[in-house]
Amino acid sequence: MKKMSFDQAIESVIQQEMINDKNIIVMGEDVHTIRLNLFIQFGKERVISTPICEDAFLGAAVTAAMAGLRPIVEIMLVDFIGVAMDAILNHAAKVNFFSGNKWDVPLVIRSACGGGYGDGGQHEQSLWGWLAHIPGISVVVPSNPSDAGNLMLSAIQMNSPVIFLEHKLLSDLWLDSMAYGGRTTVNFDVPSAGKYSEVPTKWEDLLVGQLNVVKEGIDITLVSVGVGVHRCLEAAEILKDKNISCEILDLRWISPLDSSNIIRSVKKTGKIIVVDEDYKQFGLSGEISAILLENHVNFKYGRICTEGTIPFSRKLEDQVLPSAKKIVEKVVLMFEE
Amino acid sequence: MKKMSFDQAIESVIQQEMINDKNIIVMGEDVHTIRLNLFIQFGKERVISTPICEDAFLGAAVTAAMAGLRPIVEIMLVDFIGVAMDAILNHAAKVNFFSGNKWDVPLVIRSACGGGYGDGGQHEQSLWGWLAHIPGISVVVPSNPSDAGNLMLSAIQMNSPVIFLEHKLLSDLWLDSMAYGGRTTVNFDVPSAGKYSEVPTKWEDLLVGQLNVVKEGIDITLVSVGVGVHRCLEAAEILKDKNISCEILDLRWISPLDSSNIIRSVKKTGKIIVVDEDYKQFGLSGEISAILLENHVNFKYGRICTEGTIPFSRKLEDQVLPSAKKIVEKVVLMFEE
Amino acid sequence: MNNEEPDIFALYELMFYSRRFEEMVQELWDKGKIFGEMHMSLGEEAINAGVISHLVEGDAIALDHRGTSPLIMRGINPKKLLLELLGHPNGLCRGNGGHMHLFSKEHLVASSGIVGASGPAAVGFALASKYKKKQNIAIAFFGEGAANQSMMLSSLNLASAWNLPVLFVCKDNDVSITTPSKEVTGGNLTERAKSFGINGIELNGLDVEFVWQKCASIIDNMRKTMSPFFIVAKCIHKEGHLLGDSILRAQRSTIKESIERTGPLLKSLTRLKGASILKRGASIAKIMSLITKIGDQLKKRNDPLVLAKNKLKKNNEKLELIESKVNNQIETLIFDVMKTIEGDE
Amino acid sequence: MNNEEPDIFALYELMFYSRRFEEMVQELWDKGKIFGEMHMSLGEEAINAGVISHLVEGDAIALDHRGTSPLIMRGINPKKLLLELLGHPNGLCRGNGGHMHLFSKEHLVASSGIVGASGPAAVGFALASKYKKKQNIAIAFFGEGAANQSMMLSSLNLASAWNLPVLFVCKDNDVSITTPSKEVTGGNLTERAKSFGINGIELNGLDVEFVWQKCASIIDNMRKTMSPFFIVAKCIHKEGHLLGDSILRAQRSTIKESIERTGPLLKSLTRLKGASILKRGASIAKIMSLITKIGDQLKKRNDPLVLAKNKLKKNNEKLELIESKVNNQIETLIFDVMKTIEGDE
Ligand SMILES: Cc1ncc(C[n+]2csc(CCOP(=O)(O)OP(=O)(O)O)c2C)c(N)n1
Ligand SMILES: Cc1ncc(C[n+]2csc(CCOP(=O)(O)OP(=O)(O)O)c2C)c(N)n1
Ligand SMILES: [Mg+2]
Ligand SMILES: [Mg+2]
Repeated sequence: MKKMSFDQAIESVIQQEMINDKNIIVMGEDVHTIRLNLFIQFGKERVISTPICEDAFLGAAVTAAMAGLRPIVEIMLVDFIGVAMDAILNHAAKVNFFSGNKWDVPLVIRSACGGGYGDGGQHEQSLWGWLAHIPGISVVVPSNPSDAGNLMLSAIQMNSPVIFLEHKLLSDLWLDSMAYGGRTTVNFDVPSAGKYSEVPTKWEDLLVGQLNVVKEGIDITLVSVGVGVHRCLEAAEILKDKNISCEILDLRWISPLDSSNIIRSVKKTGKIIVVDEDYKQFGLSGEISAILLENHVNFKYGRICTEGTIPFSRKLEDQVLPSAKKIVEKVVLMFEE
Repeated sequence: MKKMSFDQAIESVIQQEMINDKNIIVMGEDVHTIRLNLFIQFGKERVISTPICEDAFLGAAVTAAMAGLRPIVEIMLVDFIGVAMDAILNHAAKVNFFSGNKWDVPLVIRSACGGGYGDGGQHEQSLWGWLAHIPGISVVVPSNPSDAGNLMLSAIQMNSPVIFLEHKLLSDLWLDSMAYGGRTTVNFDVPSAGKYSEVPTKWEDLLVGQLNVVKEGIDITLVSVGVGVHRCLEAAEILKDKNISCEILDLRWISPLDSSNIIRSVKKTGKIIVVDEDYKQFGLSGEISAILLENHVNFKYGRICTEGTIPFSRKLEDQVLPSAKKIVEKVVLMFEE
Repeated sequence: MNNEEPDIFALYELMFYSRRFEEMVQELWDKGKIFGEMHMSLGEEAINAGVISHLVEGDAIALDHRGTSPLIMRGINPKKLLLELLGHPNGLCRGNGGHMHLFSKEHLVASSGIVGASGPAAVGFALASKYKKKQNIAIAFFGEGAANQSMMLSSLNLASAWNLPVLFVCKDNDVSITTPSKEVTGGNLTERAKSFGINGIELNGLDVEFVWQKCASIIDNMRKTMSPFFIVAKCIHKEGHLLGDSILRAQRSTIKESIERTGPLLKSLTRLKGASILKRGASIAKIMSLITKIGDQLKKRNDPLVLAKNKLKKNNEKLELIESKVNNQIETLIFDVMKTIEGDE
Repeated sequence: MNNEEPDIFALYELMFYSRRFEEMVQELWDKGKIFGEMHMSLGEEAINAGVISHLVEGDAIALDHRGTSPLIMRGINPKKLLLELLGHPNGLCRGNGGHMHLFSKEHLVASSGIVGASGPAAVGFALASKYKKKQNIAIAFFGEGAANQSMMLSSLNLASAWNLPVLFVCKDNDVSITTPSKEVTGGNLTERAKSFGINGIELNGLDVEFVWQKCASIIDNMRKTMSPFFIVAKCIHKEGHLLGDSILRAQRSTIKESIERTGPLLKSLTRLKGASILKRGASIAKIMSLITKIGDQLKKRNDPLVLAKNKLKKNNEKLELIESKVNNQIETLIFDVMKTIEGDE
């Protein structure tokens, strides 16, 4: 089977779709170098480097989409999305509804997210649960090359706005440019299967909002996205030795959320731990618990999330981000209760 | 006892504190007329009308606060906060942490919020649960004049950023200027005790993060904020006739959330319904369920929230916003299950 | 198109229709049939007509909170528009949008209640047009207050750097809600546009003939060069910021009401602590002058319809014909709309 | 202060200290002792020194992502700064902030990694200063790329409309990351400032003496009038955008590496569908010229330290004394810091 890196997979889909559909354009800061291959293949009319004004160019992309283009807009890091928030909250997310469902906004917003490489609290946020609070947009977070490609295909083909978040630990491009920079003296906890692994021979438009059961199990359900999925896998290996069988769900879509498959799994295991690199409060982890309760599931619940602003110091950072170790401890504790 | 309107209560506290502390300034669009009394009493140096550029003037307020002022910044409607989101997400909320907890940002952000008067989806959002996702800021939502005054006092005296949200149905100023406009031909479901009622003779700095048990009860806990609290009270009256005794919690603070008092109440009643005018998903209602589960409470759970973009049509709007009727139905259903 | 003469009767008809339509809206609002805020275009019809009558199919418009009149002039079905303002399911946006969130896909018209958002929106429309190698332009309508909004400023930069056919139309009524824009605006708006590399002019936005003529060559040229342009056009808002404007209410109020209104004012004037009495006097003076100023602006001689009508008086017969035609249309419309609404009840 | 002559030896010492400090940071970064991104001020020392040496107590600075050198020059404890970059609990911000989020309350210095945020930040500092009736000014440091950020533009308006003592210092190295700023910038930056009502000049930011002199009168005047000013100062970035800059790596790479890098390039050149081969050639040419251009800029003759040193050669002895003093300080510092760190382990 073919293998690809996370970045290559995404690029390969965008390339394929840009050939298929002339209305797809790529916009963002430095895309002529960040997406060098696309730039060379499709030229500066379709791979458009912007000035640094996220509010204005994302706002422009919304109407460009309304006028028939299908923009893929890059907000380098999701942390910078605050600058462009009005375009998302009050425009991209609402135009279809406001127009009486007559006008679509086929827009993909691509951003790098996540921490674990020492860049500090304004550059390592996840924010997916935050973004998903806004009705009218979808939020998707792939955890491996195959999903990354397939999900980008789904995102591109949707007629409504999708925020597509790429964890930096999975992305060669971002990790190389922001953290390694040609040196071999640092090392980060990069999940290798998330960074480089098998991809399908043909990209397939994955069902919108469908989670992936990464590993079946019977004792407890671990729910996560992005790098967190790999932390769960690592923890599950350790827990196997303690005779605890974990079921691991990779949500892929934060919004829409695959409620029925979460419910199905937790009905089976009776226990759930949400592993979420986004901030704990008022986010993904809470939403999942509410959905289970609304559906009358009986279960034990725990969550491992980022609880405050992410510190710069690697040591401190490791203490605040979810890790396999924390997952193991929490699971064991839950079984002791 | 003295009675005041919701707006008067807030203004009275700000006036008192501006006399006490010369470092307090008021900033925002049109504050020379919107806060006419303060403008006349304190002059244009302290009540500063801004151009329409929320990102820039809120960003400026953050450093003004760092340099020793105590700005009360008005973002007219909370819907417009998207424009200024970076200043909140990456600056106001993070400076204290980034500085190693050495530098405070004593900043109050005041915004009108909420719907029920026919202004449409870009002008009637609540967003409190969304804002509370961000670590490093507090979010407060008073439901009556007495709390409004006391909580504004607490907000002003805190040394960290507070977002202070005023529901338009409680505010004469906003309702008069945006909806009534001198006509007597429209009517909105304004909770009278929320709009105008008794206030203490001396404003007291309420404990940060402490909820208010508005009504004690034994059968079910209703949790809400702002106008929602009054909807709960109305529902409780009806439910009394059905022999259901509701305990009603007015959170007042979304963040920090008064977990222990929520837990205490639900341990007693074994049932909770969250009534939240903010969007349902990934917000306040989910967070409350997670906290209860984390604390091993056994309970039935339901929520009544706004599920999508708020429609302009009054008829449709009434269908999507929480109401006493919806609460009664949901409670009854929960007792039938 | 450059040398064409404006059909001033046609322009007057557009303006008059818009005026009558909005007066009807105002009545419905007064009667409580329309909820929430309502911002009128009364007083800026000359700008709207002078710009919009040059548009062709495929041109796009990004609107701010004063969208009714531009939509009418652009040819949106007035019944659908009115039903929308009334929150009816057969409205332009099925009652979902309402007066600040009006959209028509077939006309490429988008609105936003977020001040300044029409800048980036027009840039996006223009980008799509240029990308598709069309000769269509995009209009951004906004107020002089919005000209200070951050994203509006950088949309000037985008339009210039990408050389996009955006016509920025700043409707300058000197005030945003109650803030005299001069007091919060550094420098000069056309200079700003120029400093971003965009050509700009100031216009008297009360004179429809003049606006039309200027825009004829501007827009003609834009289609050829597919590049941006910036207009600041002076205008007024006859009903103040929105229907029920509290400053206008103060201005219009009877003596009893004005005592009620000045009561609290005097209280804050004499409260013990705070700024010096001198300063307080200055503040009061400022507010009073604001009230007077806004009231003054709204004198008849500043009404673009009165101005246009004066020019047309030589052919009074035709004028009357137009007016009665429009009045009939409006009457039919309101009758029709009311029937639709009552049909539901 | 206007007529004062610059103490060019003192300026050189500031610059040299900053240079040596950053070189040490670079080494630590290369060794993997510092994580994440690292943006250097190497090449903009003349601007930093020429501006900052005029500051007095109570003046404030809003920094962008290149904060190390300004902090050093402003007198922040270098040991604390270095410990912060190393993520140490005794660091300036207890290891919470890191290199893009450096804060010193006592010096009124705030940083932000959000491009353009230093504009509003400086406005807020200046507002507080003016409100408190001080004569202190606030500096906004930012790049020419940030000059297009929306909030930066409206912070010009705020500073002008409120007449606040903000010195906007745009460090213009022609490029933001890999985007030639000319290609995304409409008009001209000093013209922009002027159109907002702010006086502005362009400076050669490589010549510290010149920058110092110009700033002497500018800042002096700002303290008197308490009003804003705008500077665009040309500079370079010797290490590209950040340490490990991939374009510089491409430029510096051996043949083997460059084949590895051009491999994918050639692939996208010859992929079947997409733009015409001619267009693709143009794209490649653009990238190649970018690489060369960025490399070219970094020639020695553009190094502000080399420039300053040339002027000082007449007094070589004093120069050597300064350099060896600084070298000693840096050595002591690194020794001290390493001891602190190892002490923990
Ligand atoms: C981002 C944002 N901030 C504030 C408002 C509130 N608001 C609505 S209209 C308006 C004034 C706009 O002034 P101007 O642009 O001059 O337009 P005018 O109303 O005078 O036509 C303001 C502040 C808003 N809708 N959006
Ligand atoms: C809002 C935001 N957008 C994008 C970035 C990513 N970014 C960091 S530095 C930079 C380039 C800044 O260019 P310029 O202002 O010219 O400064 P220089 O790096 O050249 O000194 C960009 C785009 C960011 N940090 N913040
Ligand atoms: Mg105006
Ligand atoms: Mg630069």
